Amino acid sequence: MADILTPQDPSIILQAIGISKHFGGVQALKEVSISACAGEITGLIGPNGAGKSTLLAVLGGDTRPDAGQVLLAGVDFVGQRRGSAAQHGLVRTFQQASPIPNMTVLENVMLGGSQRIGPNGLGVVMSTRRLRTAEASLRDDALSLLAQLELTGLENRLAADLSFGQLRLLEICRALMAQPKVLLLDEPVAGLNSVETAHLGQVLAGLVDGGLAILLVDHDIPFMLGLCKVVFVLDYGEMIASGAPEAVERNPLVRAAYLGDEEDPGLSGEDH
Amino acid sequence: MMKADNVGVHYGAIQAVHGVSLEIKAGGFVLILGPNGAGKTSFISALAGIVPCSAGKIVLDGADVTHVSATRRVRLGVSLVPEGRGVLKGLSVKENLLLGWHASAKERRGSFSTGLGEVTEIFPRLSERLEQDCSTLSGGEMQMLAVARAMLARPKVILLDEPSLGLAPLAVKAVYAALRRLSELGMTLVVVEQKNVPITSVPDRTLVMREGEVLLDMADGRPSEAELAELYLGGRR
Amino acid sequence: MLFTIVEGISLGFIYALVAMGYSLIYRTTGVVNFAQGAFVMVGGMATYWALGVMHMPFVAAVIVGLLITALVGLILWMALVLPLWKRGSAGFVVILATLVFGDLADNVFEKWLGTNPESLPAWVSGRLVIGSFGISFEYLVIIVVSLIIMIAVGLFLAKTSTGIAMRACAADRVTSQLLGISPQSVGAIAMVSTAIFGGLAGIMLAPVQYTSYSIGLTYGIFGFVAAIIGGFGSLPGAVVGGIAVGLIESIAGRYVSSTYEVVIALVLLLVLLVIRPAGLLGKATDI
Amino acid sequence: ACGSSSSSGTSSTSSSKAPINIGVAVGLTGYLASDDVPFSEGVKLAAAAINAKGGIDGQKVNLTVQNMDSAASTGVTVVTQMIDQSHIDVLIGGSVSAATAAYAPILARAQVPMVAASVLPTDDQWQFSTLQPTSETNVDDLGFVKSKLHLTKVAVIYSETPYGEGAAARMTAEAKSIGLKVVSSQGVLTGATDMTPQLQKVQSSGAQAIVDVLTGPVHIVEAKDAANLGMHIPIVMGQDTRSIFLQSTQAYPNVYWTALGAQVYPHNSNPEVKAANAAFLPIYKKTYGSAPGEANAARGWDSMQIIAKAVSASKAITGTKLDTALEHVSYAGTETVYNYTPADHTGQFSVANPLGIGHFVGNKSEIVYTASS
Amino acid sequence: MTALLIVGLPILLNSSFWIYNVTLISTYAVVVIGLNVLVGYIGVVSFAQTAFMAVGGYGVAILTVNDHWNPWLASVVAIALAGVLAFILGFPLLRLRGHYLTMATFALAIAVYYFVTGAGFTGGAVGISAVPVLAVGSISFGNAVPMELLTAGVAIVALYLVSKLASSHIGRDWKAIAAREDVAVSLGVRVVNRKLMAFTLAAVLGAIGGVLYVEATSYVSPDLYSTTIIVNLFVMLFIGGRARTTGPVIGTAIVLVLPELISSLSGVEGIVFDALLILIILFFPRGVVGGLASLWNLLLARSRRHEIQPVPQVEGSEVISG
Ligand SMILES: Nc1ncnc2c1ncn2[C@@H]1O[C@H](COP(=O)(O)OP(=O)(O)OP(=O)(O)O)[C@@H](O)[C@H]1O
Ligand SMILES: Nc1ncnc2c1ncn2[C@@H]1O[C@H](COP(=O)(O)OP(=O)(O)OP(=O)(O)O)[C@@H](O)[C@H]1O
Ligand SMILES: [Mg+2]
Ligand SMILES: [Mg+2]
Repeated sequence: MADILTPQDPSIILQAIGISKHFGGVQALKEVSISACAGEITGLIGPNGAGKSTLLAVLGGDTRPDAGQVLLAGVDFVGQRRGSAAQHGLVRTFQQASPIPNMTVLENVMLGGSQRIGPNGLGVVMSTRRLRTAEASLRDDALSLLAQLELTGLENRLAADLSFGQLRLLEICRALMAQPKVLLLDEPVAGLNSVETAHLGQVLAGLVDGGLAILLVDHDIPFMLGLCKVVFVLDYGEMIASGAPEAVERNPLVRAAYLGDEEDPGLSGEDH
Repeated sequence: MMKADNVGVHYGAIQAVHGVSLEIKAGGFVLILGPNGAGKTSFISALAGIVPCSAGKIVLDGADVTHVSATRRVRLGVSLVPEGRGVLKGLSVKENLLLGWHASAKERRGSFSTGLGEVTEIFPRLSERLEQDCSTLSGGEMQMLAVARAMLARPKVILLDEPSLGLAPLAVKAVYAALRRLSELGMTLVVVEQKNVPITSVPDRTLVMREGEVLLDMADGRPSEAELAELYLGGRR
Repeated sequence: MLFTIVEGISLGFIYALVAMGYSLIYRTTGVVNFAQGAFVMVGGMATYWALGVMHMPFVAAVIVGLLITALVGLILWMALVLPLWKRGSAGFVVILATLVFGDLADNVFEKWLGTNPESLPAWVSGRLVIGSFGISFEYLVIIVVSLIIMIAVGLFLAKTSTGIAMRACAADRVTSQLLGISPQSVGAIAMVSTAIFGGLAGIMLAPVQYTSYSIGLTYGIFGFVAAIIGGFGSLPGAVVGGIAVGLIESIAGRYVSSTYEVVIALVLLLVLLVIRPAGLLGKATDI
Repeated sequence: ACGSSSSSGTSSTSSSKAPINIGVAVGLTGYLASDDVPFSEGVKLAAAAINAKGGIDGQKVNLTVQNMDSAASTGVTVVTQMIDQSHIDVLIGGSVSAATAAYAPILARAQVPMVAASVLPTDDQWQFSTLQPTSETNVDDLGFVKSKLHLTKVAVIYSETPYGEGAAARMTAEAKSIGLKVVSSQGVLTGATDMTPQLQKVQSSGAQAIVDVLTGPVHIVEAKDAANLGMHIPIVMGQDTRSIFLQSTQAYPNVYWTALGAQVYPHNSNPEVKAANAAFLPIYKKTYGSAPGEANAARGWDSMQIIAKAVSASKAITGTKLDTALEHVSYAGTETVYNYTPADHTGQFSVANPLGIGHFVGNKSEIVYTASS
Repeated sequence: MTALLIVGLPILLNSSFWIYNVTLISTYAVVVIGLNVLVGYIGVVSFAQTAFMAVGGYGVAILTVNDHWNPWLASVVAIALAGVLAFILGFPLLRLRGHYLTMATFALAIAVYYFVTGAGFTGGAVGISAVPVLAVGSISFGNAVPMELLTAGVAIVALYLVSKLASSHIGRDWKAIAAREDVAVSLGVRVVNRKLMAFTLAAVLGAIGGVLYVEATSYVSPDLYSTTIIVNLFVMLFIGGRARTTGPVIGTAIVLVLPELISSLSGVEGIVFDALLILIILFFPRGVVGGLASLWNLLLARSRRHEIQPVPQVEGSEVISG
């Protein structure tokens, strides 16, 4: 059913083939295949409990699938050490916002760039020049990212004191700080208002222009359809459709399982 | 039946809510909108009693409940569906629902199985997951559980903090359809949202908040998407 | 061999009783209470006071002993854990506070009743003799009481709405408040019951060993080891863990070296944890 | 749970001489608290008695009691503090041998003599002991097993402390010389709460009696575990308090115990020792009633009296002079007669064994054997 | 500056008691500074610190007394041994989480305690005495003043080192691991590496403290590494203030000196000491240093609203309880 892009496509950077995963009696994913290309936003939608977050966890290397392969730039890293995904340039955000509560906003963002500096404990103790400049450039990058997502002014607040929406933005900042090749975003606009949603959309679009691949999960349909080049649809752990957004939106299976039958899903509609 | 009078909320030195007043009529439907950090959660939490008011007072059925604990307010008929769903790790879905049912005053609650039947009809997904540890539910499933749990408490006022958050379009419709039914049954609803949602009934009161203050207080209706964007944008520093 | 095993098991049940205390308070409040050992001491010493100093009848003395232990538990809750809890203190601060409280209890009882070890009379007399091997009925009492408590508490937590409410508190206090549960009183109930279990362990322990102001630490530690081995928070786990510790200790002591029995027991524990990082009956998600 | 101190003795009397500062380092808590608490009480009683008579030749006694928690590390801190802060002239040490060993070099460096109730680590001129050398105890216990119980195969159970390990070694050696055979020798950690493994090994070794060199609550554990194992052989217990012996006997009737001077009283074979007890025990009873620690208190009393004797002999309260005087003290105490010489810092080598073997019948204790009888 | 005063004053006053106390405080402070890296910053609640102290302490005692090594060489070898052991043991141990890790390290510490009590070459319960002292030329560290200067110097270096690390990107990783290990992993923080390094660093500092103590007292015995000491190390850290640079030193000083100050309360000083600790925990839940810091912040903000307590807020890494 799913018309996967051919693996030969050179712009494919992330590819998952035949992923299955079950929890006890729940088959969360059933032979799911998906791919994402550099310079594109790929969408993943589906009803609640369809297995989207589980798939992201598998792609991010946090959950080990029962079967299947995950290729990142051609390298299979299923079963590798935890965290190796990030070192290969794949970073994800969580569906439940996950700041480090006792660190400031700025520190949270700078944390994202941690692996850019490397271990170098000795350098720290000697306080080498190289390290100091690295740290300073990290700080500059972090501040400009915060500005980009309009969080300027909050950098010295403790992350624990932010509101829900602010946390989501912070989390995206932090992920970008790692300068990933692939970014997995789990419901980034849940909890953002329409203005911020639109703004974030622009930011993301700008990022992929720079060659990043984004795999996006969200329930905000206009947002998704407007941004994504390709959309995959999961239902009960199975891929029920994929392709261009317009085609997916018209797909009767998708309408039945996810969007509802009325023409206007009424998400941004007005009732009076 | 519930009244907030000049309510303020502080977190240490940060003031999140500046003197917000709101009168909620029995059986009414209040919608509170606002961008991030507007203080919506803080305000609704103060109504539920999980955050202390630093100023003003809260009256329920004519009695001052400003200093009544959240635990007692539940018995008095105020239920909150918190932001972030209040997941009780280690408890099954069914146990969650049982607690919700147990929280209601004896005279108001029917039998647990009837209540369970009602909510699983609205959220069939939950009936497939009754024995699952609720911390392993998907995000949307958790949200359904949280709403269902509050409904089982048969409150007089149900406060919902962004109930559509993370729900699939169909599920959002299901939740709002359910809320509408509750409203028709005479339950008072206070809903916090950021975006406009598919509400088929017209709220009899809409507040738009920003930076802890009320920007717009509108009776019988709500602002259009464009008006809302205007208000939010105007609020940005 | 058979005797060594039975001996290890009965010893294990003493640890199990203490381990269940740890698990109960943890399951219901999320608190790791290191004053658990102190309850064992208070139970034994307070009963000794009622019996040996005040010359009360046995049953009355046991009741008084348990009441005093419950009171100590309540004080611990009201004066120490609750204020820290309300403030949302990190778990480790609470642990430290309970540790210090345990030491304080030791010091108070040392001042009050002195440093002499004391015994309590047996609950039942006689020995069960089967063939060539025999064991005091007192050990059987410990086994039976522990099992009854385990089953009763387990059922209570799983089936009654109060039990479920208690577990809800451990998971998320704010949400449980929203469900009309008062974390304060749930915690108080949990702490007092834990205190009573600990006290009961101390009272049953005194006839087969002894009681003294300083007995708490040993049982606190080995009860904790048992709770961890079994899987922290699990009641059956506490019993399994207790038996495991008892068996390892008695078998190592008998067949390997009594000097190194504790070392052996602990090294085995380390190995076990490396193989099963969540204990015998714990789930990986509980970590 | 660290150091504590208290001072007793007053300076209000007319005496113009400087008081003698005596430090007392004892385990008021920890595994030997049941020995050291009464021990320190005995020291205090003696100091009070001496001061009530106007001091030692007019020199008041000023006590500084510090708790070292039965731990060597705390002992080092506490003794360092007493030397520097309280300027002690002499130290009375408690029964924790490891602690004695730990601070012995510090005292030697500061030239402060010590009279300890434990075994001594080295042959240092500054250290004296009031504890019966292990050989004494052993001969007594083994002699009892041999000549009273008429048994030949014994098991030795010892605590894993300097005292216990030393005693077990001596005992095994000496058993042979009196025609006994040690068939099993088992160590027990201090603070143990289970002794079944050791007792099982004893059982399977075919021992006809157990002789132990344990102290403290482990005695009770030993008796109860033996009862639970269904054992019947006699257990001859090492030095301890009456209360612990009584509780042990209640669990396991076949218990005999090593009785110290005050516990042997009034059956002491040496009339001088008997007289010393006759003087001391009423004083103890007056303050502590029927508290079970009289034997350890008596040793504390003796320690104080030995120092008093040395002070009045040398007219010195400090340093080498006092130390030399201690090396020549001869004193009939409640435990025994102490005849210190430069070569014998236990004072026991030339003295008849003062110990006895006790046994409880119901709540009444009786002395069933004395070595010299 | 303050450090200079604290170290210098006892010497000026010529109070051997205070010189000894500063030595003792510095010695334990080194151990607690190590513990702070683990418990305070990276959120690894390890009780194994006394085990590594024992490796240091017994290492130097055995190598010098039994094998007649030069004390300096023995010290370095003992400390290095502790580091290597920590590195090797860290691999399996650090896989464990939460209470289970705590328990495993606790087991390690008690096992070491019972082992040195039972073993022959460690001198059993008696321990080893007359450990040769360190010396440089004619300066013998057997004398109180040089020893005080040595230990204080080591403590200051350790303090500087750890504070430097804590304020760097490494410290940021530490805090992130403490609060949300999964998040740190997802951001590419080398969690295993960081934990292992922190564990080794703590062990080395523990061993240095162990060596210094034995060198200062010329004596080693099992009870230096008993459960009481383990608990005391934690009390020192928490009373002082976790994840605070100076917390370990202040805490160590309080725990070691407070008993002396109240030692005139004959008989009840244990009770009073515990009660004081409880009061500190209640009123300064983030330790004395943390408490003073937030008091200072409040003054700075001139806020009079601090009495309002918001919803239970994370006060630090939820290390142990959920
Ligand atoms: N540990 C687990 N144990 C049992 N079931 C689980 C576990 N984790 C996830 N599930 C189930 O797997 C299914 C897929 O969950 P997942 O979180 O991937 O859904 P989702 O598509 O992200 O949904 P949502 O849009 O609501 O976030 C759900 O039904 C969930 O209940
Ligand atoms: N516990 C807290 N401590 C300190 N400040 C807080 C705390 N909770 C919220 N705040 C601050 O109070 C303000 C209002 O927050 P609140 O959560 O009420 O906003 P909200 O309208 O619900 O936003 P959102 O739509 O993003 O959830 C924000 O600036 C936030 O940073
Ligand atoms: Mg999801
Ligand atoms: Mg909110």
